[in-house]
Amino acid sequence: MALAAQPQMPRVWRAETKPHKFCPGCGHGIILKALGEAIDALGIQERTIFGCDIGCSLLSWDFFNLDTIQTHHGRTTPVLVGIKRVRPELVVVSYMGDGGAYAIGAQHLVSSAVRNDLVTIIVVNNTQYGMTGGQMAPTTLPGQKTETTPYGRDVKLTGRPILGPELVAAVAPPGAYVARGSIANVVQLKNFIQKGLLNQIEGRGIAFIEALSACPTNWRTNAAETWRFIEKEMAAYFPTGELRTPGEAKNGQAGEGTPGAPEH
Amino acid sequence: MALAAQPQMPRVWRAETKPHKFCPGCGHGIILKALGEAIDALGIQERTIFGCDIGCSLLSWDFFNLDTIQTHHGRTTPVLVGIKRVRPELVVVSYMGDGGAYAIGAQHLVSSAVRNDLVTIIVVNNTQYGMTGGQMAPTTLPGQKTETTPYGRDVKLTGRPILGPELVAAVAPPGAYVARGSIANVVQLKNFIQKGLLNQIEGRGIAFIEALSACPTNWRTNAAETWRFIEKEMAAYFPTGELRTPGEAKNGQAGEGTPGAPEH
Amino acid sequence: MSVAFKAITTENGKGIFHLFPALCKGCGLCIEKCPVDTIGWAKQLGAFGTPVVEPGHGKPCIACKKCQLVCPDAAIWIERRDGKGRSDSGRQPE
Amino acid sequence: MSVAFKAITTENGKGIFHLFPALCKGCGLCIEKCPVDTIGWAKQLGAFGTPVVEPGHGKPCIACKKCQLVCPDAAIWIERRDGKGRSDSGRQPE
Amino acid sequence: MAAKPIEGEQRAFMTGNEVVAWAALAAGADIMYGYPITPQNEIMHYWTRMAPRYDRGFLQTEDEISAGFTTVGGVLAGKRAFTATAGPGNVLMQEAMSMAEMMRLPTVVVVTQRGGPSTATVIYSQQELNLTCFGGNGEGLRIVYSTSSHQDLFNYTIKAFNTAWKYRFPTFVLGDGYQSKMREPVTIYDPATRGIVMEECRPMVGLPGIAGIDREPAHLRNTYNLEDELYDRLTASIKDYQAMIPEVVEWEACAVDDDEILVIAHGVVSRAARAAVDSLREAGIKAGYFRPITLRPFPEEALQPLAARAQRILVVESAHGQLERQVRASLYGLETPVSGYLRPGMGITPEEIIGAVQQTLRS
Amino acid sequence: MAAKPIEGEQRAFMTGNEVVAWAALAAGADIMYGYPITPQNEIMHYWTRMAPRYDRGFLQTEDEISAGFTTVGGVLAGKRAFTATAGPGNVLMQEAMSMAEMMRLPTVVVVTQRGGPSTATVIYSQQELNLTCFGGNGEGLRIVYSTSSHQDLFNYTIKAFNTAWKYRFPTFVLGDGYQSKMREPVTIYDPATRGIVMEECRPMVGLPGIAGIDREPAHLRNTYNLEDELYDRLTASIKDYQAMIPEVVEWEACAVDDDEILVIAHGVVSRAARAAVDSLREAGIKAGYFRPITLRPFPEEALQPLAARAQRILVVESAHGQLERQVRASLYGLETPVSGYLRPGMGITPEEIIGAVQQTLRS
Amino acid sequence: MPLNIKIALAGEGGQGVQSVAEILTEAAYRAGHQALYIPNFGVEQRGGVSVAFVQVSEQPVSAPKFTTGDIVVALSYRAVERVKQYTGAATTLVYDASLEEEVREVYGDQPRKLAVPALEIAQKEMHPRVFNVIILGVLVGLTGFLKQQEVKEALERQFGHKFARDPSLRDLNYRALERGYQLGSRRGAK
Amino acid sequence: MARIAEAYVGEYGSGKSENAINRAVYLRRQGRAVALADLDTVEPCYTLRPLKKELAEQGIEVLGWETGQVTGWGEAGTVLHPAVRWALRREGSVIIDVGYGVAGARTLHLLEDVEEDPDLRVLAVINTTRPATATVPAIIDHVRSLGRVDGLINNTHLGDETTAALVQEGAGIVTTAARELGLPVVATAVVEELAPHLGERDREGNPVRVIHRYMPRAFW
Ligand SMILES: Cc1ncc(C[n+]2csc(CCOP(=O)(O)OP(=O)(O)O)c2C)c(N)n1
Ligand SMILES: Cc1ncc(C[n+]2csc(CCOP(=O)(O)OP(=O)(O)O)c2C)c(N)n1
Ligand code: SF4
Ligand code: SF4
Ligand code: SF4
Ligand code: SF4
Ligand code: SF4
Ligand code: SF4
Ligand SMILES: [Mg+2]
Ligand SMILES: [Mg+2]
Repeated sequence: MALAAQPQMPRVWRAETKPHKFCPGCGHGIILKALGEAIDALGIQERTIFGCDIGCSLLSWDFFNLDTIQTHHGRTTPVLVGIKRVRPELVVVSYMGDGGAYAIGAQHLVSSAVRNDLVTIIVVNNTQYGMTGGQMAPTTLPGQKTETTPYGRDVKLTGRPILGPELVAAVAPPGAYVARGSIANVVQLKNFIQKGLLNQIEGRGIAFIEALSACPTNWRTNAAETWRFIEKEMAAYFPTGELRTPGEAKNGQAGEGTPGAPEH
Repeated sequence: MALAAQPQMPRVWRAETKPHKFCPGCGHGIILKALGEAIDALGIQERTIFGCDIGCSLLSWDFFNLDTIQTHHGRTTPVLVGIKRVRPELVVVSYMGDGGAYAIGAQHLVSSAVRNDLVTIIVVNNTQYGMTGGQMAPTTLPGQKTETTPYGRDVKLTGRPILGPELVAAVAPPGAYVARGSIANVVQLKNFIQKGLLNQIEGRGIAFIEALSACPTNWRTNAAETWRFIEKEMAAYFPTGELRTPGEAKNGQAGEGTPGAPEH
Repeated sequence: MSVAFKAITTENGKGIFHLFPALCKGCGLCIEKCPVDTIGWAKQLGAFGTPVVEPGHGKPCIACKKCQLVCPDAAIWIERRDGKGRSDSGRQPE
Repeated sequence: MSVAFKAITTENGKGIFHLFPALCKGCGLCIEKCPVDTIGWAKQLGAFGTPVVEPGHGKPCIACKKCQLVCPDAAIWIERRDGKGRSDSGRQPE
Repeated sequence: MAAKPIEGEQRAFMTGNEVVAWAALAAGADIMYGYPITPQNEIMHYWTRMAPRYDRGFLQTEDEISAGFTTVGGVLAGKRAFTATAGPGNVLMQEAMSMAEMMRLPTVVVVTQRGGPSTATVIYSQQELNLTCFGGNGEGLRIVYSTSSHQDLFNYTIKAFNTAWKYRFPTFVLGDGYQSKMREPVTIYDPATRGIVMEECRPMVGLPGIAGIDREPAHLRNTYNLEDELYDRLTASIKDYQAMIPEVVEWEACAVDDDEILVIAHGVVSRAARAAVDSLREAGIKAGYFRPITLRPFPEEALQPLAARAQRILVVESAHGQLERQVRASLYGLETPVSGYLRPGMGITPEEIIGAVQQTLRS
Repeated sequence: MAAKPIEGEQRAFMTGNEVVAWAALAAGADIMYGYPITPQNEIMHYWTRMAPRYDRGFLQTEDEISAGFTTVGGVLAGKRAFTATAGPGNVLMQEAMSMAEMMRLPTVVVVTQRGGPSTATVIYSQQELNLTCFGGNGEGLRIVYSTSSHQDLFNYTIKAFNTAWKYRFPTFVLGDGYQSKMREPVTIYDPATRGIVMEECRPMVGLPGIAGIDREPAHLRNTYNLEDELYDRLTASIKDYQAMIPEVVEWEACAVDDDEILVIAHGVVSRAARAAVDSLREAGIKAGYFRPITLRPFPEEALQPLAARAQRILVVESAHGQLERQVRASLYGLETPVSGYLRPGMGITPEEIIGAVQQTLRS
Repeated sequence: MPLNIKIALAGEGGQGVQSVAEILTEAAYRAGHQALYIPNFGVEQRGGVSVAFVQVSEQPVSAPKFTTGDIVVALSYRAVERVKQYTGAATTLVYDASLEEEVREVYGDQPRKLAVPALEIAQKEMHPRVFNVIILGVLVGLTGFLKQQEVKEALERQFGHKFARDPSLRDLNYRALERGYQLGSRRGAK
Repeated sequence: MARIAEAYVGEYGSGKSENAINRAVYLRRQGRAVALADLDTVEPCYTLRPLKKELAEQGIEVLGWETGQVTGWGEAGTVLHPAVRWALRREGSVIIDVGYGVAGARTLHLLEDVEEDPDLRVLAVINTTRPATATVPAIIDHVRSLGRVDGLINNTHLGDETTAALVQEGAGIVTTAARELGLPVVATAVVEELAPHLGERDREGNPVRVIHRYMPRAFW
C-alpha cells in the first residue's frame, strides 16, 4: 500500500500502542507529540531514555519506541539522574505531572536544579491531580473547585498556584534552561523542549520545561471551554516564555571562584 | 547574692542548661541569642513553641524555657505546621540546619512557602552537615573541602551553593517575609528574626530567615579564620538583607481574582 | 512499520485533509482551533464510537495545519494541494 | 532563677568586663571582634579546661559591647562605667 | 463547636470510605491531614465536604511524610488528629510513625490496603500487615485493628482514637480497597448514645502558664546519647505495652468446640472464612473459625488453646504468608499442622476457602 | 578502567566502614549513591576519597529516598550501584526498595543498624531486622546477609553484588554501628585471586540498537491493572525466590551434636554467643551455637533438626524479639522451649549470655 | 595466664583519648595480638565525654564493648564520673593527678588507683599537646604487652608526616612516651 | 419506541450505578438498543467496569474501559473512554452513570450535546438512609448543589436490611423534598424481593421500579 496517507506521528512514537490511552482532548498527547518531534529533529532516538511518573504520565509507559521506565510518584527525576550519572552518553527525559514535580517530588526538583543535573524535565501542569480523580495540586487556581477543595481553593488556607519554572530559575546555576510553554502554542512548546534536550546533550545543565496542559475530564469542560481555561484562566497565573537560557548571567550569583575552606 | 553580676542571657534562655552543648565558637549560640532576644522583645514566651531538627540544631532541645519538640531530620516545619493549624494562637518557630531545610526537607520548605503557612523558619547555614561530621551540604561553597567532597566541591558534579531565601522568595505569595542575616551582624539578624516572628503573629504569612553561621569544628578554623570565612567567603555567595517584606507586590504574580473552573 | 492506519481523505480549499478514524477520539480541540471554522463533525464514527471530524463546514481550508498541530492523537494530516505538505517531520507514507 | 553564675569582673577603659568562666568556652570570637584589641587570653581556665578571656591586652575598652554581642555562650557582660549598662535586655542580676 | 454530626443513631447505606469519614466526625476528630492516594481518596473527599460544617480542619500536605509529621504536630498540640493512606503512602508514613512510637504519640492512621509491593494495584490486598504492624526502625509498639465490615470501620475508627489517647501508642485502622469501595448498611451513631466516652486529649506542648516560671517546660525529644538511655526508655514502653495487652487485644471465634480444622483469617477475608465454616459445618465437616481483630497486639493467648485443640490450622489471607508468619510465631510450641491459603492481592471467596479446607483435610 | 584497588591479598587493621568501602571497590562497584547518616558515614567518606582514583562514581543525594531511586537508576543502566544507610534513613530507603522488589532490580544496600525507633541513638542495635527483611508494602522478596566481623563485611559486601545480579532480588548487607566503628584485622583481597567471578551486569534500559527498529523497546513498569495480573507477577517472583533459597541460604553452627541448650544469635552478637558457648563447654555445660547468616531467606531447614535435638533454645539479640519471632515462625511445629535474651540497642557480652544461659537452665 | 586485657579511656573532646586508643590497638595488632578498638560516639559528642574501648587478647575479641575494664583511664573532671560504670573491684583506675579530689569523691577508697601528673608534666616540662602521649606511655608501661619500639613505630605511622616537617616534634613525643612509660611501669612492676 | 436518555447523579454511594444498570437492563429487555456510559471520573474502576462483561452479554453496550485495558488503573485511572463523551450521540437509548465529585451534575458537561439533547433527563438518586440526604432540608440542599436536575428517584434502602416500610418512609421524605424543589419523583426503586410489598406505586403514588442487585458482585 505504497503511498497511502499515514498519520504524521513523530517517528519515535510507537504506532502499535496508538491510539494512546489518554482521554479525549487530554493535553498529554499534544505534549508527547511535541517531545516526539523534538527527539526526531535531534536524531537521538537511539540514545534517549524516557521516564514517566505515577500520575496520568504513567499512561505513556509504552508510548514511545524508547527504553522507558515507569517509576514512583515524584521519583522519576532521581531514577533518571541515577542513570545519567553512569551512562552520560544517554539522553534522559523525566516526564511527570505537577503533583509529582511540585508536591511529593519537590525536594528532587530543587536538588537537581541546584546540582544542575543533566536531565530534561517536562512537567505537565493541568492544575490538579488527574489520575486520582481531581484533587488539589500546588498549581490549582484560586477558587478552583477540586475534590479536596470542594468549596474552591481557599488561598488563605492552601496558598496560591506554585510557579514551578520561577522556582527552578531561582536556584539553578548558569547553564540551566528553564521555560514554560503551553499546548495552546505547540510550535513554541516543541521549540522549548528541543532546546531543553539540546541543553542536556551539550552538557550545559538542567533543562526544565513546564507545559500548560488540559484535563477536560476532571475540569468537566468541552473543547471551547478547555481552550478558554488554558488560554485565559491559566495564562493569567502562568506566563509562558523562556525564564533562563544558558549563557545568561544570574542575578546575585557570585563569580566562579573556588575559595574553599581555609587550608592549614 | 543580690546584686552579683549575671550573664545577660535572654530571659527565655533556660539557664539551667547553660553552658549549652554547642562547640566553642559555634554560630548556633549567637543565633539562638538573637532569637531569644526577639522573643523577649515581643513578650511571646508564653505562647511560643520551639521546634528543632536533627542536625546540630537538636542540641537546642532543652535550650529555652519554651515548650520544645525535637523532630526528625528535615521534618520540623511539618510538625509545627501541624501544631499551628490546630492552635493558631501559638507562635511556632522552626529551627534547622541547611541540610534539613534545603536537602531532605526541601519539599516541606517549598510547600510551606507556597501555602504561606504561618510559621517562622530559621535556617542555620554553616555550609555543611555539622552534626554528622562535616559532609557536603547544598550550601557548601565551590571548592570547599568536606568529608564527601574531599577534593573540594566540584561545581560541575554537585552544583553551586543553593540560595535558600531566593528560592522561598520565588514561590512565596505576598505577605511572606524573607531575609538572610549573619552572625557577623547580630543586631540585624535579631531584627530580621523579630520581624519574622511578627509576620506570623500578625497573620501575614510565612517568615523565612537564613542565618549565615559558623562551624569552627568542621571548618577546622580558629577565630580569625572563622570570621573571615563568614564575612568574606560566605558573604560572596550569600548576600544578606531582606528579600521579601509584606506589602510589597511580587513580579509575575497575577491579581487576587478567583477565576476557578468555569461555571455553567 | 508494522502498523498502518486508514485515512478518510477530503480535499478542501488549499488543503488535503486526511483524517484517521482509528485515532480520532472526537475531542473537538481541532474544531475550535481552525481559523476558518471549516472543521465540523462528520457522520462517520471513529475507533471509539465517537464522530470524527471533516472539513467543509465553514470557509475553505487555508492549509495552515493548526488542526494537525493541536490534535492530541495525531489523527489529522494536512497536505497542501500545491504539494508542499510532504515536508513534515514524522512518518512518511510508505 | 535557680541558677547563678560566678563572674570575674575587670574594669578597663569605659567598661566593666564581667566574664563568666563557667560559660566561656575559649573560642576567641570576642577577641577578634574587639575594635580596640583589648581582649586576650587569661591564665584562668574555664569550665571546659580552656583559657578564658580578659580585657587589658590592647587599647582601653570603649564599652561598645561587640564582644558581648558575638559571644555564643553569653559569657561576657559589659557594663558601662557611666552606669548605662543596665539597660540591656535579658536577665538582670538578682 | 458546631452541631453534632450525628444525633443518636442512624442506619445508613454507604461506602467504607464514607463510613470512616463519618466515624472520625462522630469521634470528634479535630483535623485530618493527608495526601491523596487510591483507595483512600473518598475519606478525604468526604471529610473536606463535611469538615467545614462541623468546624473541623483539613490540610492537604505535600506528601505522606508531611501528612505523618503534621499529624504528629496535631496530636502534640492536644488535638484528635488523623490521616489515611495506602500502599506506597503507607511506606512513607512510617518515618513519622516511628517518631510517634518512640515518643508515645497518639496518632491515628487509617490504612486502606492496596496491592504491593511498589505501585502494584490500587485495588485490594492484605499485604500491608507487616508494614503496619512493624514498619519503621522500631519494635512494633503499635496498635493495629483489622476491620472486616462497615460496622467495624465505624466502631474501630472511633475506638482507635480512644485507644491511642489512652495508651499512647500510634494506632492504625487496617482496612482495604474492597472495604473502602464496597457499599453495605451500617449503623452510625453518636458515641455518647452508646455510653462511649471519648478520651480526653491532653496537649504535650503549648501547655498553660509560662514555661520555666509557672511550670517546667515540655522538652520533648526522640534522640538519646547512650545505649543505656535508649534501653531504659524502650523498656518502660515495652512494659506499658505488655500491661496494655489484656485490655486492648480483641478477637472473634466460632465453632471452635469440636473443630478438626481451624480457619484463621483477618479483615475482609474473615467474612469469607466465616461463611465457609458455616457451609462446611452444614456439610458435616468440623471446621472452626478464628479472627484476630487486633493484629498488634496479637491475640495469642486466646488462640493458643483453640489451636491446640484443633487437628489442623488453615491460615487464609490475601498476602503471601504475612498473617501465617504471625500465627506460627504466636503458636510456637504447638504441633498442630499449619498451612496457608495465600493469595497476595486477590479477593478470596467462601467457595475457595471450602476448597482449600477440603484439600487440606485430604492431604 | 583505572588500576585494581587491591592486588592479591592484604592483611589490614581498619574500621568496618572502611572495610565496606574497600569491598565495594574490590567488587568493581561502579558508583555509590547516598545520603549521610551515622554510623555509615565513613563508608561514604572513604568511598569519596578512593573512588576518583579508580574511576568510580559518587553522588550525594538530597535524601535517602533519592539515594534509593538513583541506585535503582544505576542498576537499570546496567551498573553495579550501591548505597548505604541506617535507622531513619533505612525507613526512607524502603520506598525505592519496594520498587526494586517488584521489578526485580539488583540493588545493593549496606545497612549499619543504629538504635530505634525514630532517631534514638546513632550507636548500635539489631533493631532493623524487621525493616530490612520485610520493609515496604511487599512480601520481603529480598536477600539479607547479617555480618559479624570485618572479614564478613568484606566477604558479604562482595557476595551481595553477585547474589543481587544473579538472582535479581534487592540485596542487603546488614551490619551495625559497632562493626562500623570498631577496628580489627581483616584480609582484603581482589575477588579474582579467590576465584570469585563477578556476575555480569546487564543493562535493562539503554540497550544497543534503536528501540522499535532493531529490537523491541524495554518498557518497564511496576503498575498493574487487575488483581490477577499482579498475582501472576508475584507468583512468578515467589517461585524464583523459593528456587533460589537452597543456593543462597547460609548459616553457621557449632557444638550442636549433644547440646542441651542451643544459643541462636546473628550479626555481631553471634561473636559473643560463640565465645559464651565455648566458655560454657569448658565449664561442662552442653551449649550449642547457631548463627543465621542469611536472615532472608532464613535457614529454617538447617535450624529445624538442630532445634529439635536441643532441650532449650535461647535467642540472643540487641532488639526486642525480632530474631526470636523469626525463629519461632521458622521452627513452628517443634516443642523445644524458646526464650529470648532481648536487649534492644545494647551491646551484649559473652558474660551476659553465659548468665542468661544459666538462668534459662535453672528456670 | 593468656593475655586478655580490657581498657576504657575517657576524656574531653580535645584530649586525644581516641588517638591513644588507636595507637595502642594498632601497635598491639602489629605485634601479633588480637586487637579491637571502638570509640563511643553519641549525638551529643559535641560537648560530651569521649570514651574509647580497647581490647587486646590472644583469642579473637568477641564483643566490641565490655562492662568492666581491667584498666580504666579518666582524664577530665566529667570523665571521672562517666567511667564509673566500667570500674569493678579488680579494675585499676588511672587518672590525672589534678583530679585527685573528684576521684576520692566518686570512688571513695577504690583499692587500685594510679594518679599520673601528666597534665602538669606536659604543661611545665614539655607541651600541652603531648599530654595524651604521656598517658599512652603510662598504659604501655602498665600493661607491659608492647615494646617501646613497637609504640614508637606506631607513633611514626600516625604522626610521621608531622615529624618530617618538624623533627623536634619526634623528640618531644618520644620524651613524653618515655616519661609516661616510667610512670606506668613503676606501678605495673608491682 | 421513543429514545430514552437519562443521566443518574447523586451522592457518592447513593445507588446511582445500581439504578443506571437496572434501567439499562430494563430498557434492553424491552428490546431497545441501550448504551450504558460510565462517567465516573473520580473512582471509576470500582463501579461499572467489573460488570462490563456481564452487561455486554445481555446486549447492553457499556461505554467505558475495562479495568484491564489501561495501565494506570494501577493508579485509579480516571481516564475517560472517548465513547462516553459522545454517549448522547449514539443511536438508541442512553443511560449515563455520572460519578460523584465536586462538580456534581456539572460532570455531565463532559458529554457532547448535553445542552441540546431534547430527550435527556437528569435524575438525582436519593437514599434517605445516607446522613447527607436523610431529611427534607438536607435533600433540598443536596439537590441544589448538584446543578441541573430534572427529577428525583427515591432509592431509600439499607442493603440486605431494607424493609418495605423503610422504602415507604423514604418515599415520603423524597416526595416532600421534590415538591419543594418543584421536581417530579420519577420513581421509587426497590429490590425485587420487596417489590411485591409495594406493588405498582408507592404510598405517595410514585411509580415503582424493581431493582436487581448487580453491584455487590463488583467486588468478588
Ligand atoms: C507515595 C504515593 N502517594 C500518592 C500516590 C497516589 N497518586 C497517584 S497519581 C497522584 C497524583 C497525580 O497528579 P499529577 O502528578 O499532577 O499528575 P496528573 O495525573 O495530573 O497528570 C497521586 C497522588 C502514589 N501513587 N504514591
Ligand atoms: C532520615 C535521616 N537521614 C539522615 C540523618 C543523619 N543526619 C543527622 S543530622 C544530618 C545533617 C545535619 O546537617 P544540617 O541540617 O546542615 O545541620 P547542622 O548539623 O549543620 O547544623 C544528617 C544527614 C538522619 N538523622 N535522618
Ligand atoms: S484524567 Fe486528565 S490528565 Fe489524565 S488522561 Fe484524562 S484528561 Fe488527561
Ligand atoms: S559541629 Fe559545628 S554546627 Fe555543630 S555544634 Fe559544633 S560548631 Fe556548631
Ligand atoms: S489546515 Fe488550518 S484551515 Fe485547514 S482545516 Fe486545519 S486548521 Fe482549518
Ligand atoms: S483534535 Fe484530533 S482527536 Fe480531537 S476531534 Fe480533532 S481529529 Fe479528532
Ligand atoms: S566592649 Fe567593645 S571595646 Fe570593650 S572589650 Fe568588648 S569589644 Fe572590646
Ligand atoms: S566569645 Fe565567649 S566563649 Fe568565646 S572566648 Fe569570648 S567569652 Fe569565651
Ligand atoms: Mg496534575
Ligand atoms: Mg549545616
